[in-house]
Amino acid sequence: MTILEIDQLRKEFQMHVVGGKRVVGLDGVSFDVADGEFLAIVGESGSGKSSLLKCLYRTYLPSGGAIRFESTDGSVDLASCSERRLLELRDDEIGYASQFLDEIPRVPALDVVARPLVEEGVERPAARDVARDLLTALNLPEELHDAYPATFSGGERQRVNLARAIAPRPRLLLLDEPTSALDPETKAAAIDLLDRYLTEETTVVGVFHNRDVVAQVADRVVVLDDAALQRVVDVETYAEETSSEIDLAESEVGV
Amino acid sequence: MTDQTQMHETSPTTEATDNEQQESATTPTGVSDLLSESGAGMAGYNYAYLDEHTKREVRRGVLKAISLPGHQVPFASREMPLARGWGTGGIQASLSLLGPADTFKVIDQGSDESVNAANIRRLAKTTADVETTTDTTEASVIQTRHRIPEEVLTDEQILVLQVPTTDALRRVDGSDDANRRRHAHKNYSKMWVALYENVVKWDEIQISARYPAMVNGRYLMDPSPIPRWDTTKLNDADSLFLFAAGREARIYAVPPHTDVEPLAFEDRSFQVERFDESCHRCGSTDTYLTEVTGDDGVTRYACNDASFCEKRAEHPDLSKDHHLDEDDVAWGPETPDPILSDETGGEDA
Amino acid sequence: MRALDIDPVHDTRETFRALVDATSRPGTVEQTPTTPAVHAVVATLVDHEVTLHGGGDELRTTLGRESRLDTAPFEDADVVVVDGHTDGRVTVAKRGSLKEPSEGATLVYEVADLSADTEPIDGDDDQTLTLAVSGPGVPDTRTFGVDGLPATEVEAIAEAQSGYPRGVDVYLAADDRVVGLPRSVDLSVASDVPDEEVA
Amino acid sequence: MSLLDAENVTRFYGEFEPCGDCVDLTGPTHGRNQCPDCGTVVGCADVDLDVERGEVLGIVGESGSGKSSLAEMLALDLAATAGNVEFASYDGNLLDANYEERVDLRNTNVGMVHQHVRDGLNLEFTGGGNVAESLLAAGWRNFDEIRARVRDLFEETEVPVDRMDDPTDTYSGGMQRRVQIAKAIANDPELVILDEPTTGLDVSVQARVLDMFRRIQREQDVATIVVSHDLGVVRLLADRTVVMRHGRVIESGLTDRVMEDPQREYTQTLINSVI
Repeated sequence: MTILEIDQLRKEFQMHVVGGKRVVGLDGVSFDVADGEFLAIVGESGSGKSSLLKCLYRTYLPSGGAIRFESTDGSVDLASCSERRLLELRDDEIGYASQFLDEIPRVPALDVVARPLVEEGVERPAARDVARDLLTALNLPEELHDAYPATFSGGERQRVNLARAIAPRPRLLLLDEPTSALDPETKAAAIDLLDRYLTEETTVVGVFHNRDVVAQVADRVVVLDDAALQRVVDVETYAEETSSEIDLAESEVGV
Repeated sequence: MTDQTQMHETSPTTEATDNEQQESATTPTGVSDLLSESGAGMAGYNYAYLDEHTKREVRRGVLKAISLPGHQVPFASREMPLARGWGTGGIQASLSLLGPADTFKVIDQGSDESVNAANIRRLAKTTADVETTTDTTEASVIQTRHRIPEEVLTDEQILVLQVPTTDALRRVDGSDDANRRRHAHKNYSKMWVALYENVVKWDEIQISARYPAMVNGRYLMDPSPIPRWDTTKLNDADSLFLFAAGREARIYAVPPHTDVEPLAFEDRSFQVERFDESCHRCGSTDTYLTEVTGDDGVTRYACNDASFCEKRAEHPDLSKDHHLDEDDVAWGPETPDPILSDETGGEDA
Repeated sequence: MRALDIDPVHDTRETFRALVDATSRPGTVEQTPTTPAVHAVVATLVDHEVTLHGGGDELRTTLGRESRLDTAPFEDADVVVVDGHTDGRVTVAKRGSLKEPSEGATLVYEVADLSADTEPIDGDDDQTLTLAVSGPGVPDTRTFGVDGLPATEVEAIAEAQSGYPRGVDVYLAADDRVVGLPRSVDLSVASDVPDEEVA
Repeated sequence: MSLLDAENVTRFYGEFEPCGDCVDLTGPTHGRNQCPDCGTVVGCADVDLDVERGEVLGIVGESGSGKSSLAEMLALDLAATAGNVEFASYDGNLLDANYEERVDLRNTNVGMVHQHVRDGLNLEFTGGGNVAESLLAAGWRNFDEIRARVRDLFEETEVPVDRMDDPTDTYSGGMQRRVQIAKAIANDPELVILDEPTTGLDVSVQARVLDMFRRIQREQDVATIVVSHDLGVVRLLADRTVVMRHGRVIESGLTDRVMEDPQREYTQTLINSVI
């Protein structure tokens, strides 16, 4: 069953500050995402990966096309539905982890991760237990659990961010390069956790740079190139196609 | 806090006296001067001293004040041959009321004998041809400063209180304009906060004189510097109470049979002063007592209402409603210890 | 005020005392020293500091001669003399402001008769209304009888007094008698009268 | 239905009779908010917005954008020149409410946290007394119950309870802001209005106040309007945001959308100049 149907999605930016210049971010992108699927979005820098993810979350306002999402209350077009409807969906069904943590300083890491669960109605101690488990699984040292993420390194903050995004197990989880700043060991732990903690109930659309990670977590791969959809392939095909390039890719990404 | 220190605090005499006497010293013309100038009686003066125009102004204010219980009605207060603070508002109200058929009594902090009380009494007697008395039960109009008599006032009597400060809210905000706005909209939360903080500090409301009270459920009223003891006498009384302030040019009123409720919390009720002793002169235990230091340097307690104290000294069993046909008229605080008065014995009034 | 046979000092003082009693004990019937009471009341209260509406020629001429007459339209007047009733216009009389409610008008109604006991006056029960007041100045409820005041006017007075503390203050005057109905009281018609205009 | 639905909210300032063209001659297209014909200052005009129960709406703009006028009108502190505001707890146009109704609404339905502490607190009173004032104004008359509620509110807003009987002018700026929040939420209002909630506070204190308020806002699900020139504040608190300039709303939308994909030139400039 299809949970997400992206149809001729278009995003154009008008840059008033540079004389009204128009920049095309996405140009007629269409693909479907199946329920429970883990879909990876890959492509060069500037190919439109983050724009696509932000259009799905409506952080970017799509300029054209449709994003049909099968919510528990029926089908809804994320590109055009009301903001209120979208806020409801964000509360109940759609999660998003940006690349960097955007949080109030002076909130302990454990509470940052527990917060979405508490807002869902989970008792605070239980929510903190889940948060502790997730952060431990992501190798965040225990002494940091009660510290403020504002003081953390990039990799530590990214772990907090990822834990917070997956904690409530949303029906649709949007991940924007969730492991980019992690060392290989933690990256492996993160991949393991995604696999273990998330169930069939969660559909994931994630932007990844690292082909290795894609090969380990994804079911299918959407390849973007210069704001357009290049192809959609299953992960085995993608792995085969790109195996010759892996060495090059690894050196690009770094750690 | 012991009763003794509290009582010292609650004595209304301490509050306004300094201020008033200071003012009197700066004013050359007093009643005595006036009366000595005029020689015997009313020659050269209007009946009741005030001209008719002034009286009409005061009278209109009085009637509006009665129509709006507790509301401070402005009036054009006149210069009087008394220093302001010596009751210029009260005397204007009294002189607007008094006629030859009236019997006038003047009390100054419980006493009929102070110079000020005597002067006011003389002014009324001389210019308005009234009888005067020191006996509360004989008076038709009583002008008073800081006290309500202990003997129950009747529906034939009018009590005129001299008021130095008209607005209860001035305790919490010095801006009269802001306070009038509060009265307009019955917005008394600031007063309530002051009471809350009072209880936080003392575990009970420690306001001595000028205890704020709601009149007819609408206006917060400053009952003038009467002790808390007297505040309950305003509630559902038979008599009319007029409050007049010359300096502030305001008149307000509590009609008979009007609800007057001292502000208090449900669980921190309004309380009157507590006295451990009885009056050293008449033995009363159900009257408001003040400290008196005798020539021997010993401090004792005595009735503040001197004229009733004299009656009690002669008739210890005299009740506060002895002059009424009906018994047990609600008047003032509950008698704290009824057994004690039984023991005193004595003849029936 | 000599023209009205009113002593300007003592009669007005006595009238004032009657008004003090009438206002502080609403519903009681008080005596004025001179007749008619409406003249006594106006002579006691009115001078150039307040504005007057209504009142007979004799009254106005006398006030004018003493430079005590400053007239105003009904809606703006401080003191309004009413002959019988206002046909409900009492509701548009000045009610004062919340900040200064005492600026509300004083209306003096000249009615046919007033009586403390509420039996029909002069055996003419078509005319007599029993009015009931309660509130400040009244222990429980007080009733009195009035002739020549329509029940509809009573309702209009009650309405003009309904926005307490804004409102009007009313005196009913007949012969040498006066009854005060300050705005602080609740006023109602206590008896059913044959007149059909009363519900 | 929305908790609050405002249409065409307009406020003029000035000594002169408005000429009738004031709205047409001002606003972002003219780059001014003072009418060139009659001198009337258009504080804000034709503002539409709505807030649902539990929602946080941000209003951003520079000083003079009209955001404070708007907030004061919605907080019932300022009379409007024109407009219609439907509010769940009020029957009729909220902007037409009389003084008594406004006082009632402010006591029970709408809490306000002022930018300037003196507008919101009586510094001579104790902190507890200031919070108690909300309860007393709403008719609480039992001292022990008031005391207990004030203590709870101090704990809720993370003000040391042992300071509740100290005069408010001995409190730090952050504590005073918290006391204002405690006072604003004391009667469980449906709507709280925060005017520049972090202005004048140290950076570290700002964050803690915001976090405290956000926790309370979510736990109690109280609708909130947060007015700020600080985009960071609005970003952290608001679900949706309106951007004001020259007295008009020039852009509105989901807060992250307004911040990351601003459509209007002014908004783009505003965002670019901060981030």
